[in-house]
Amino acid sequence: MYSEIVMDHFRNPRNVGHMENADGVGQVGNPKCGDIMKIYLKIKDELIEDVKFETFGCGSAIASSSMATELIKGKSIHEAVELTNKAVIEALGGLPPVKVHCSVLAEQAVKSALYDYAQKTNKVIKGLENYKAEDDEIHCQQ
Amino acid sequence: MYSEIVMDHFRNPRNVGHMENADGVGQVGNPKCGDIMKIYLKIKDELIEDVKFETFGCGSAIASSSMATELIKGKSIHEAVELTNKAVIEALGGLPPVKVHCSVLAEQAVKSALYDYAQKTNKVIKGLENYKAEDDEIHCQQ
Amino acid sequence: MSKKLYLDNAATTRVRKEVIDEMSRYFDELYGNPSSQLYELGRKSKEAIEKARKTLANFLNAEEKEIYFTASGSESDNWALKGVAFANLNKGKNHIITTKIEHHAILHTCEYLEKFGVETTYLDVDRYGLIDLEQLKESIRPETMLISVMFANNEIGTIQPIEKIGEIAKEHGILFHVDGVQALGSVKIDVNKQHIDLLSMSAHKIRGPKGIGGMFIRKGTRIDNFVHGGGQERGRRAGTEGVQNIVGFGKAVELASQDFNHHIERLTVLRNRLIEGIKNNIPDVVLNGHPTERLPNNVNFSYKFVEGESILLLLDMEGISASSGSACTSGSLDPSHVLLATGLDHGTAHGSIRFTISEEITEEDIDFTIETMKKIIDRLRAMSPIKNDEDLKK
Amino acid sequence: MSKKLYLDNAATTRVRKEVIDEMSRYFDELYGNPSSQLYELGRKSKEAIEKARKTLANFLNAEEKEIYFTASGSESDNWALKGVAFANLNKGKNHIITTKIEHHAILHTCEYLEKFGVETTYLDVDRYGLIDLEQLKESIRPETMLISVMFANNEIGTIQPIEKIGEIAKEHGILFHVDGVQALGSVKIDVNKQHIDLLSMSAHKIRGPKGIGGMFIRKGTRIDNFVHGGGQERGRRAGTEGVQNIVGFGKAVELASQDFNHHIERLTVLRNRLIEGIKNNIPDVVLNGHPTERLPNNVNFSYKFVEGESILLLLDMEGISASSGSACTSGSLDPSHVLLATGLDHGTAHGSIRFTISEEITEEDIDFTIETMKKIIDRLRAMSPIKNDEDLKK
Ligand SMILES: Cc1ncc(COP(=O)(O)O)c(C=O)c1O
Ligand SMILES: Cc1ncc(COP(=O)(O)O)c(C=O)c1O
Repeated sequence: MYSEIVMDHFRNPRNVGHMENADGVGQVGNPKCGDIMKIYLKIKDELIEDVKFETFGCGSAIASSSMATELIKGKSIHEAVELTNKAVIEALGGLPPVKVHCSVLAEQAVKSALYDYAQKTNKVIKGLENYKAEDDEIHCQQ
Repeated sequence: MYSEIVMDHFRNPRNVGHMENADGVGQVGNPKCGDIMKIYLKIKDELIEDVKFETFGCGSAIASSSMATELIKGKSIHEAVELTNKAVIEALGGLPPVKVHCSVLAEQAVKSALYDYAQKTNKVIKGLENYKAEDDEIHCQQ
Repeated sequence: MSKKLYLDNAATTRVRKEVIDEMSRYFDELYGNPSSQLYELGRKSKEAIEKARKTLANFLNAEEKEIYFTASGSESDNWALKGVAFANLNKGKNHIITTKIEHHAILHTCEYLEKFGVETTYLDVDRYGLIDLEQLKESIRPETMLISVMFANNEIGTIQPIEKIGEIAKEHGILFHVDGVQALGSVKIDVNKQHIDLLSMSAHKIRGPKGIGGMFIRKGTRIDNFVHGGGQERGRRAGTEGVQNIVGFGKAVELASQDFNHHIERLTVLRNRLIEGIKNNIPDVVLNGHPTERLPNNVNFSYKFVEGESILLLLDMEGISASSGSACTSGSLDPSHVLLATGLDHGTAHGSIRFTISEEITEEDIDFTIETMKKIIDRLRAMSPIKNDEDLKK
Repeated sequence: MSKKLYLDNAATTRVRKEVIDEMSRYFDELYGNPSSQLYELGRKSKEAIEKARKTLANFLNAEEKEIYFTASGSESDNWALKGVAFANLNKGKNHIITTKIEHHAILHTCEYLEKFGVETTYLDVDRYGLIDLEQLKESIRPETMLISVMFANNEIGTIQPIEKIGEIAKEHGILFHVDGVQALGSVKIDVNKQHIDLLSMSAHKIRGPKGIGGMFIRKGTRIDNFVHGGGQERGRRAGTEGVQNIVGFGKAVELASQDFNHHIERLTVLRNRLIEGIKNNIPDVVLNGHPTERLPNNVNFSYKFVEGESILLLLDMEGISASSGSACTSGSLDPSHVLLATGLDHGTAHGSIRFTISEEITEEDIDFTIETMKKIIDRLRAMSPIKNDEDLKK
């Protein structure tokens, strides 16, 4: 059901783990829905020097997190904010329709971490001006 | 579905055929129901010297006719009139429930032939006093 | 007699060697549940099902997602009728049009649906078993939700003008169900060209395994599920799939599609040889069904003055398996409703025998059958008190 | 890793060699249609079916004429509910009592029946999955026509007090249907002692073939047919019988009955070893289902802070097939309705894994499974942003 790339990222997730003293941290999803993604960013001169993730979720959630971190690592925060779930899906070689929400979550986790960084540093990142951290309301999407 | 005896009488029917100058002839059933039995009797001194049958019908109809003729051959007309369909079924080693009517038809054919004989010879056979030749009304029984 | 001649291929068929081979891995090797997509074994089962689905779709000119697997032709028929009825009843639609010569899976379902307020019109057929398109048109009401006509009849083999019926249904915006159980593999089916919305199929009639059916449902068709439960068959038909049987069905259809034209031509020649042989060698016979618009494997005659069950028993003794339209063979009161619908009298109907051949049958087999029938009919007629048409009418 | 460990025997089972052997003659040798009683080939098929029917009847302490073959456990469930409902609706009976933890074949059928005016009460279960007999009694109405309770649950293995439920049903003159699909072969079923009126079964759960189900219907039960048509199954279930599948079902039941007690004892030991092993080696786990009133082959734990699909994928990579109650594995929104009904929170329910063993499993396999699970859970927990119960509750 999963592409080779998804399975590779699930088996060998890139950038997995906790990060101390992250410059930005974002967490989206909730246990009720069965998916939580947490993304940690180390940012220097608006460049994402390092990124880590922790994910509670299914195979495609883990793979999406892994892929998302790969896609933004080394990018500037302005490039990173433009990461879409579509880009994640494409990079993964596709996702089953019922798993598309995992890629959405990955996009949101990245945005949320960037927003956290922007808040902490009083920066404005274009595209995040009106960003609202997801409230904890349950809206398990499909 | 049929017993060995039924199959034997179907395969090698006894007393099958037409009889010229029969002393009594009885025919029951009709094409609509899929069963017609005709029985011919040769009677001398109230003894059934010979008997023949012709049957249009299924395997058990043919076997029942054959068995019925065997059961009355050589008997007196008073014994013959007491032939029941039960006796035919027993002698055949049983009939499937849906085929019981074949044995009834055989009993009726015998009675009808005996009645014909009684009418022609102005005899009274005990048990046939009130016999009514089956009218041709259709009442395919099961 | 030593050879066994199986001439009842409309009842069921001998599973093909290639079909058995194809199925064999799906018992104790690839035994996963197709719903278990998270491990290899489950995925393999699912793939096998989807392959079979594709084969069927291609064969019918349908889309894969329009093909569903059921347990039998009967289940498909039930699903089509009950599914459409229950989905449309509250829309003010309560009328079905079908024919007098349908399989019992249709007729008894229509009867049952009466208790839910469904009304059914049963179209007549002519002496060849063909319906009258004018009567069909006249039967259409504003409440008509479904026209259900069998592609080819299982007893007399008559093939209906399905495309024309489909056009009429389409013109009136009425769903069109076709019982294709006997037609599959013997007649070209194209659900689009023939405007078919629902099509019933069964594997065991085309040398696949028993207990597996199929259904084409045109996408967008308003129809309730019939078996509710798990998400199998895209949520349309619950129950763990008979994977091995579906695989066998797919293989049988694949084989049928491969030598489709040749198969039909060859059977037609043999069928005609049998028809001519019986006509020319046995007096007082009536061919049932249409002389040309008939299944390539079907030969059905009535033999006057004799009864079908006796013929079958004697045939069995000669190693020939066939079937009959006599009431006696079914344990019912009346002979075949199909034969009666063609106008045959009861007496004659009782003496009808159906031979349905397969590709395993040879010319010699046909000739042996003709010879054997001649002997049997002679023998039974000699025993019969009915000697002429007058007697028959009594 | 090289060995393949199939631990999803509640989903389906590997067909036994003896079953395959028994079936093998019914494809191209004894391929007759059981309805064709006038020739040898048909009679043999019929005999084979009746032999299987007898095996099932004996196993359940039922009469042969109370056993019917269907295409699946799901069809049996549908037949029981719809058949009873449609036969009783016009008698002023419109109420069914069932439980919150039934299989979807029951739950979705009840939902569907709403549109025909049927009302359903869904009984709660406690944290072990047991229903409350008092709640059952209180739910009974004058209009109640059917109580339907599964013998043993497919996810958590909990076995209900069927005999007591049967007594209550009997006292009130209400029909009692039992979904016995998971119980068959694992729990002693005696339809008379347990006052069961209708029982659903499925062959593929007890190492028989897929696509064949069974149903016990107590004689005299008021129930409509579900599949209408030909006279198969004494006129109660139409469709040419899947003879080979029925033969396989019969053989599987025969084998199950032969070493019934030994089988259960052996599985119970292995099951307990697996339960203890997981409890003792992996922290933060919750056993789902009843500690003792559970199927001898079922082990179901929730592993906190991790999600089931990931576990399954990693298990698959180690050659182990299992199943999960996570929504992610089913493509649905919520995790298993069964786990939620036992009061488990969503977060924990997402991390549940079911192992269901078979007689082919050894002690070593069990130990390998425990070890593998420990590694997998450690690994996934290391990746998880949830580290404690507080996080889980957010
Ligand atoms: C308790 C229960 N009922 C019904 C079913 C349905 O049986 P089948 O898969 O044969 O349709 C299953 C199995 O999936 C089951 O576990
Ligand atoms: C025309 C027709 N429809 C339906 C059926 C029923 O199919 P099945 O035997 O698979 O239930 C048959 C075969 O008996 C048939 O000939």
